[in-house]
Amino acid sequence: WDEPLITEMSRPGRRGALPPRPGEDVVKAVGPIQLPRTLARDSPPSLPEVSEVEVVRHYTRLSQMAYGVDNGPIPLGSCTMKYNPRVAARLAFDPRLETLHPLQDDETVQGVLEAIYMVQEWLKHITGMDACTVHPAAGSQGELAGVLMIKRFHEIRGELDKRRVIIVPDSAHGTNPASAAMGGFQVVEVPTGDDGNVDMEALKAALGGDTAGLMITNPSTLGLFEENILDIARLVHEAGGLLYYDGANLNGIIGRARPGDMEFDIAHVNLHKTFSVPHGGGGPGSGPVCVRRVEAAPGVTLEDLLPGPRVVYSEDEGLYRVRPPGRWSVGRLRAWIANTLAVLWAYVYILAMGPQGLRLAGEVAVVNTNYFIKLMEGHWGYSLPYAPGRPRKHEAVLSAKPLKRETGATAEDVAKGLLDAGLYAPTIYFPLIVEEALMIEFTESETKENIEAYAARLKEIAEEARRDPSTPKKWPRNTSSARVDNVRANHPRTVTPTWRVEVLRRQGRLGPLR
Amino acid sequence: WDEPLITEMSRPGRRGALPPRPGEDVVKAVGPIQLPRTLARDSPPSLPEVSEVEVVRHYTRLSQMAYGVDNGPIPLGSCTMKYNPRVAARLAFDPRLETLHPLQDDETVQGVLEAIYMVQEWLKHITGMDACTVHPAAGSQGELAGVLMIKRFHEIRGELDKRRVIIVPDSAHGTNPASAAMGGFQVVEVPTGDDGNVDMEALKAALGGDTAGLMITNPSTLGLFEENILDIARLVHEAGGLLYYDGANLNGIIGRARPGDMEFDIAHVNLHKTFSVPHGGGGPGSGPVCVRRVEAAPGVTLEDLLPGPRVVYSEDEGLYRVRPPGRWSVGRLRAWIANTLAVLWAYVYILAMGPQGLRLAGEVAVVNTNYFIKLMEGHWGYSLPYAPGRPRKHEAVLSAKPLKRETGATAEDVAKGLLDAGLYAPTIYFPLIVEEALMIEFTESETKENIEAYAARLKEIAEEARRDPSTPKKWPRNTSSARVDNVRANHPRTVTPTWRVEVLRRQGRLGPLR
Amino acid sequence: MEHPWIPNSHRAVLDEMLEAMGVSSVDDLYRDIPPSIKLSPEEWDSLPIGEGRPLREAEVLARIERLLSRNRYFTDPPPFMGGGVWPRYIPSAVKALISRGEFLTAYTPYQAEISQGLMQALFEYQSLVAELLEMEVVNASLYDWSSAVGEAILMARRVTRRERVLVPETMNPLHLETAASYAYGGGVKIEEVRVDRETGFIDLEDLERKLSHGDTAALYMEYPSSYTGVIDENIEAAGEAVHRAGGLFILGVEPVSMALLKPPGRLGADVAVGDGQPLGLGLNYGGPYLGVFAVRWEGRLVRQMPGRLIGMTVDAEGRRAFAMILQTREQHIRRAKATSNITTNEALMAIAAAVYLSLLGPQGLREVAEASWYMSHYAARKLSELEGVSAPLLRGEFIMDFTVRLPIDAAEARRRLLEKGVLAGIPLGGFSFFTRNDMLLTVTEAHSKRHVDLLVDLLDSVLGG
Amino acid sequence: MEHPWIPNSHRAVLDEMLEAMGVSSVDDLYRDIPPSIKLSPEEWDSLPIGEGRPLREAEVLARIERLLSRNRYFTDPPPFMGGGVWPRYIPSAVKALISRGEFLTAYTPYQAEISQGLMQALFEYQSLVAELLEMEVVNASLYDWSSAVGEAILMARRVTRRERVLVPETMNPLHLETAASYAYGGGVKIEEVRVDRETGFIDLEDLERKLSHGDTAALYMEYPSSYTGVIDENIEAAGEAVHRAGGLFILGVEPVSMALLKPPGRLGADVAVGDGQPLGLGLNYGGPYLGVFAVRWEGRLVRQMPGRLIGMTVDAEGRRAFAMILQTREQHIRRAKATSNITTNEALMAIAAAVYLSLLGPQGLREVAEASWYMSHYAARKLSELEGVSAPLLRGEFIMDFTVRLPIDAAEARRRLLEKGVLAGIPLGGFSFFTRNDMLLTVTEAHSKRHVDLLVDLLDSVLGG
Repeated sequence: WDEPLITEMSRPGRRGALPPRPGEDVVKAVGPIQLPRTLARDSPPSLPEVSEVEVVRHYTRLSQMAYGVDNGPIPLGSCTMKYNPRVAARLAFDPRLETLHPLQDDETVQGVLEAIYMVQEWLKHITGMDACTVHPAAGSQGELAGVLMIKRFHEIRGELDKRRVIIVPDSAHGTNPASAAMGGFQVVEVPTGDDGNVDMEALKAALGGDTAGLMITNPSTLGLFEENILDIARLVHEAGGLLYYDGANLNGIIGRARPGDMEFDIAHVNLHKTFSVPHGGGGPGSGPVCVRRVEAAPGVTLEDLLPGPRVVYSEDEGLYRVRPPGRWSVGRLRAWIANTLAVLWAYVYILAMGPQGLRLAGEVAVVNTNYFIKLMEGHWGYSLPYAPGRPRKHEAVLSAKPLKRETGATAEDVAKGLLDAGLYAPTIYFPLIVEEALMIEFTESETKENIEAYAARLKEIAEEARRDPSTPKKWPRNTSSARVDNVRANHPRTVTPTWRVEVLRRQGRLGPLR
Repeated sequence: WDEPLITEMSRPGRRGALPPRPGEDVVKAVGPIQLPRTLARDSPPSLPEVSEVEVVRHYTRLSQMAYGVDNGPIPLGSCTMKYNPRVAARLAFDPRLETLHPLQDDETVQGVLEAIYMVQEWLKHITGMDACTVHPAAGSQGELAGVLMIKRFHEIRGELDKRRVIIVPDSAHGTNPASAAMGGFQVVEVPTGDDGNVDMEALKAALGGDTAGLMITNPSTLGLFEENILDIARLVHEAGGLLYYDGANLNGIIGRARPGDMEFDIAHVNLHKTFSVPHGGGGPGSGPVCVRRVEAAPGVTLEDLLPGPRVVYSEDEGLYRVRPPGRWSVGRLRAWIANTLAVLWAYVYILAMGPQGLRLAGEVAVVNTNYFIKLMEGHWGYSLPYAPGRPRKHEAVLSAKPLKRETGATAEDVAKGLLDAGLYAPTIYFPLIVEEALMIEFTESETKENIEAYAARLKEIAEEARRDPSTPKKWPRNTSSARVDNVRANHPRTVTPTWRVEVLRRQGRLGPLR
Repeated sequence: MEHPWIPNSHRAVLDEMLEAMGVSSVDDLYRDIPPSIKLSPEEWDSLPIGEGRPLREAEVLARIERLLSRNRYFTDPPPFMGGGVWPRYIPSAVKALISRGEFLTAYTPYQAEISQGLMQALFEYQSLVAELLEMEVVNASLYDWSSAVGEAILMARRVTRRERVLVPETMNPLHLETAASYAYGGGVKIEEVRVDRETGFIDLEDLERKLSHGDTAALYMEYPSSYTGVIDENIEAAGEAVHRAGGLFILGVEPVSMALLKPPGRLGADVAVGDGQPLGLGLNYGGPYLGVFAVRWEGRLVRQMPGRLIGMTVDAEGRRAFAMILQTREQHIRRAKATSNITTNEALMAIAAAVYLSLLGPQGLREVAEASWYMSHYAARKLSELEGVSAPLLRGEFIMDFTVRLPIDAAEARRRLLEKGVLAGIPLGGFSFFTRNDMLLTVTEAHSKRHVDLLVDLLDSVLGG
Repeated sequence: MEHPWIPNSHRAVLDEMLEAMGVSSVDDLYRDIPPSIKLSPEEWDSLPIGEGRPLREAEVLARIERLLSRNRYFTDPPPFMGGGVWPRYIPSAVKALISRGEFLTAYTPYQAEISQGLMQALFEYQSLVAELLEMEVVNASLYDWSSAVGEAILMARRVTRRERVLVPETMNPLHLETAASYAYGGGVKIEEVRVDRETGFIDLEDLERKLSHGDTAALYMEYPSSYTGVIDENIEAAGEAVHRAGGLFILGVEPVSMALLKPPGRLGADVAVGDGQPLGLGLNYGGPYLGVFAVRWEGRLVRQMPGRLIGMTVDAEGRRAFAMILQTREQHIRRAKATSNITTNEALMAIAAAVYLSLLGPQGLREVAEASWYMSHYAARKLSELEGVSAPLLRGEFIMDFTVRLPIDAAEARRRLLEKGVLAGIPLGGFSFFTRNDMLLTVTEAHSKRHVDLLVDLLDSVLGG
């Protein structure tokens, strides 16, 4: 495989599409194109000139050098890469939807509005919250929504000046502190105890009059259910803060426990994780946000603070209606209502699963995790830090520290050794509180056989590393590229984020990135 | 790549689909299932038990071990493997079409009927004939239709008893004699002269009172236009026979000459060749048949003999109507009107191309062929038998005989050497009149660059064979399997057309194929 | 004119190539076409082909929209119509997989080594259908059920060197027409055997009578009948009879029903044919469908069968591999002596069927067949409660198709129902022993109770008035 | 219950796994959840989620059919509506390629070696957009245009350590709302600059006045305006002014128009944002769309930009390879100090845009933009011939959107046109300096002359009475 860039395939005069042209009558009626002289483009953009045949082949070949759930297991921890059922594609890819403009009158899109409305409703029951919006484009935008709502909440209460701190556990996803910072908050981390729970003494010490809120995912990134969650909720609420639920790990408890019941005030969920929307190589996703009706002021609850337009049902009219954000709302986070196709995908998924199916999915995901742990139990190369006796939920975090100590092979080497066997690697070096972390989430979509093969390969890697410590550094050898040079990739003199940079640099027209 | 059979992935209890179930009210109303006792199946079929996830992954992986026009050039001579434009898939894959039953009332399928009608009409003009049907499922069924019409024609004339012979050139596609035989005719072959044309003396000798017809493709499988075609037509007609045009090679003359103008009486075309319908790994295709209105009896022309239902336009009603085959028709060759999706694909293709585009396609295909010949000209390993000075049309037939003489490398070795470079092999050992034949058809879909790469690889193969004559026998090495064992594949003791045979044989319950 | 589908169509590229060839113009490459029949570009370009000019993609898309908008789609309820193809449940994964470019745009796998995935998929199709039918050899597809019947009777003629083929008088008339066309070419005579008016079973006495001539190449029967729905309880006896008479026993089957019925391999069938359409293919107004063709493990049958076969073998390194086998039967090798002229088949549809059978598995397929049985019997029961309606008309058991007798002309009833948005069954007037008031109704797992209730209510209203 | 999407859901498999783990039941794995909040299966299963039970696939397909049948699809003519996303010509190959499972079901390419194809596709997106904008660095996508504006102003705040951002009063109000939300979080103040009522150009005097405070982090302008359609001829002067004042110049662009217009890189823009929707993405009632984000080749900009970047490098054997670069900006490394919290983006849409730009090429893209220009100007001319209609309302040039003033309330006109099957433009009442009789109309290459003539005729009829 050595596929050129599409730009390198260019040949002057070739075309890949024949777009519409105005008729001669139109051209004649209107006359030649007039643009402000100073703003007319004087040379065409340097885009490739290729035929449709070549474009189809090129991207077909590139796709064959990619790897999705359709190719095999992707046990990336905290990513919940489950199978994306094709019946949902049947709706999301229907060509008719392509024509629906987001400003079409409500009466003309009742089918879509009803589906969005139903997803809003179902998510209320799934999360145990009082109101939901599907507006945010992804989980991190859901988090931003939550942080802005926390800010607005305290602002309405007149306490914004003093409530400057958002607390996150040290095992949190990086998005939590990043989102808090985008809301202008200071971030205070609290450590994790040996039992895998938040260190309660440290939490108590961190809480105070400056506490705006606490963001936490449960189960944690260690795959452990936070046992003290009710105490944590009580303490945060007593301190005057709001409790935010990061729903990235919802698959670990779905059907068994709900953030609303744990007294979370705000929660987001990831439709592209728990609800099986395909991840598209990085996106699009969808990150609905739900709230309990906690009062900020008389008659104003968190529901009023929710971002973006929502769909409501008008009994009088018998119509679903888009209601724009109201006066207390934190506003829009994107121009339009939602990543609608993702919401429709999740709509189909939830319809097909029903509560029983969602619960079964969660249960089997948990069984898969613990079965995998069992297979790895007692192996000399890998340990299970934090509360090894407690069952994990959606994921398990192994440490390759023993392996590294004995052979020098790192978590990254292990990852490459998995790729070499045609298996996707886990999330590595995360959470930060585990050295040489291998964070593994099979989800309910994996077969017992694949889990066994994965465990076997991990053990084989350890044996190969012990036999010859130089071997792991040579992995991978069977992939479309060998290990990439990350130093060169990031060096100011060689960093190449676009072909344009490469060309200008070759022409001596571009210096190092300063 | 070592993908098990889907059957080998089976695990009891797994399911890949949840089909509809009758409600309990229905079951209660109807009672338990009753079937004739002697005819009830007593053990379920041995089908695999696998999840949807596994099925999608399995067939995704198998597809990656296949090779289509989307992957690269497929210069199989006489197969016209052109690019299959995606805009046509937009129609042919529209989910709504799946619901259209072939017995729906005409009024409810006017969109489809109009398209079929238009294709019938357009093919008349493309072929220069008087009437067309899109009924046959493939080219060979089109040929069968033609042969049956020849039979019926002579039957109507009362000459069937004596007109027992159909003549084909020795360069003909294998389907021609096979189709003639299916009509109960004797097949007489006429040789090809050194100029690539039919040997006229031999033809004259073969023609006579027993001649039912002559089947010929033009351009021939050598890629050469039959220069004496008008004389041939005259001679066949004088002898009382009908002239049949095998349209497999239509791409070689489209836009420049038409079978109707050459006085062919019956012609088929392959929508999956000239008209860009994808070939699907072997099918489906579509092989419309067109005729001139030659009279068999007063008031009965070849049009009345056409097989299957056709679409007509009823001026009175302003409706398109399906007209079933009439009393003179050779009848149905399949139960329903057509491989409709293939016809719709071709409908889109012809719409998009218009006459200008179709002509351009033919012209560029011809240029591509001759450019390739130019690139290969004078090479020591390959010759161009028959009329080397004449331009080829859609395809060229090289002979690897010089290469074989010098190095022992055969046409098959050359084919495997091409596969090894990621290029698809040409049709080999055909036509039979060329030793070590390499029959190459790039079509208009190939780039100049790919044609050059192909020629370069052919020359490289020759050099490698000269350097070490054992090398070619080891090809291919870079494909998903090495050269397959065809002896074992076909031996009565080992031939394995299904997994069932393998299992029964292992159990000792199946002997050699006798 | 540059075209996106013709990479070398740009003038500069073409000129470069022509120059390299030392050719002055494209015209020169057509110099061997006699002038009297050579069209000038102007002549050709003015022909009414398409809209007389190339359409740009957006224009084409507008035509597609228009075409699609001019059909009526019956999904709620689906058509109550079979006749050899049926509205059925189709798992969504089927189309998603067969529309992958590597399958969709591949040719017949003439080069085994680069096409192992395609070959394996086709081998799996053959293998899964073999299990369904309990027949050992299945080809990689023929065009459809009816042409498979045609090929089967020609094959029977070759194997037995006899000319007469017997079929029940209730054989699917469209299949019969096709078989007759093939028979015409191959010099086969088709004769009908009586069917019992009450049960829908073949009349064994009439069969024996016709077999007694001693020149019968084959008996062909459907199982279940695709035009009466009846599961013929005389089928085993009929098969034994034709075997005694030295002919082949050919069965035409609806594959999903095989989940409930004793398969042809267990009924002594020499050849089984059928349509794979119920195995995950859409109706698509006529096709593509999937001609199933299977034979018993017997050399004279296998060597005389039509169509392509993929076989399992090993490669030069001893690993499992797949190849086209027994090609000496085929036209590209054997020419006039080939077992058939077929080359292009329905390979992609065969892969679809393999995906379908893999998804459904033994349990799913049984559920589909059972749901068909239940829904059709529920419909028959409800219909029989209507005044003047007999349903089922014949006493033989059925799985999804059944005949009914209405108190009015069936075609007229159908017209009235269509006005109310329902596509009813096939009127049987003129077919075999049926009257103008008879109709072949189809109810499968694709129909819900609500659908059936709606049909019955509407029929009631159009009948009663 | 066995489920096709949950391979281990079969009781026997689950029991085998539980037994191997020495765990008595699935319940036991949830033993650490406090009983007071643990739901019993019965409690959970009775929640009104979906239809309260799993639906079988055919039932789901019926729901899908119903949903699709309850929308109205405007294709002939397409909506005359933009507002930041537009009805446009979409080549069919785009969706065919992005729906390939390897792309569709992939995750963010954290493992470079097994994801080279995905990375290369994203690198190509970045590279093609870089050429279109003549900006050196483009990220692998943000959510949409509006959130890209939000990220851009937060970035300007980080880069300049100033708090005020200026925007023209005719900025797209939906984008402004989004920007305001981001600004609220980041402590940025957004202030509007006057726009000339006749030309639609930014008022340079008012701009200079507001810049004179000395605390401006950035000026954001649209090019062309997505809510008036105007190509602002003061844009270069405005950019120079903000640069003189030490702020960043941020341009929001409609990408197709860049085929005709001097790109932001040539206008001195520090940051360019926009929506990739016109590059081959459907409207899909709100998304997914594609947030474009580009910066000049300057360390302080590149290091402060949000979002993922794919870079070209080499592998251990010296061959070209791709990797995620400059990840120290991102949340998973930098956490609270990250340049943004974004992780999931719109990667698949970025690939779609890469396919689109590859297919169109320089010539095709120019043709699209030119067709937009012609069709919209044709529409404006025809409309202006109607009594009481001013079109275009503003004097500035435009490419596809333009404002019109009607003799009646624009919302009312829109309602009447909808009754006749046409979706007209966006009523502008309440927006900036526009009146209730004003409307933003959109005409692109997706509209034909027939479409425009129809709009004009119908408008004539609903106006006249």
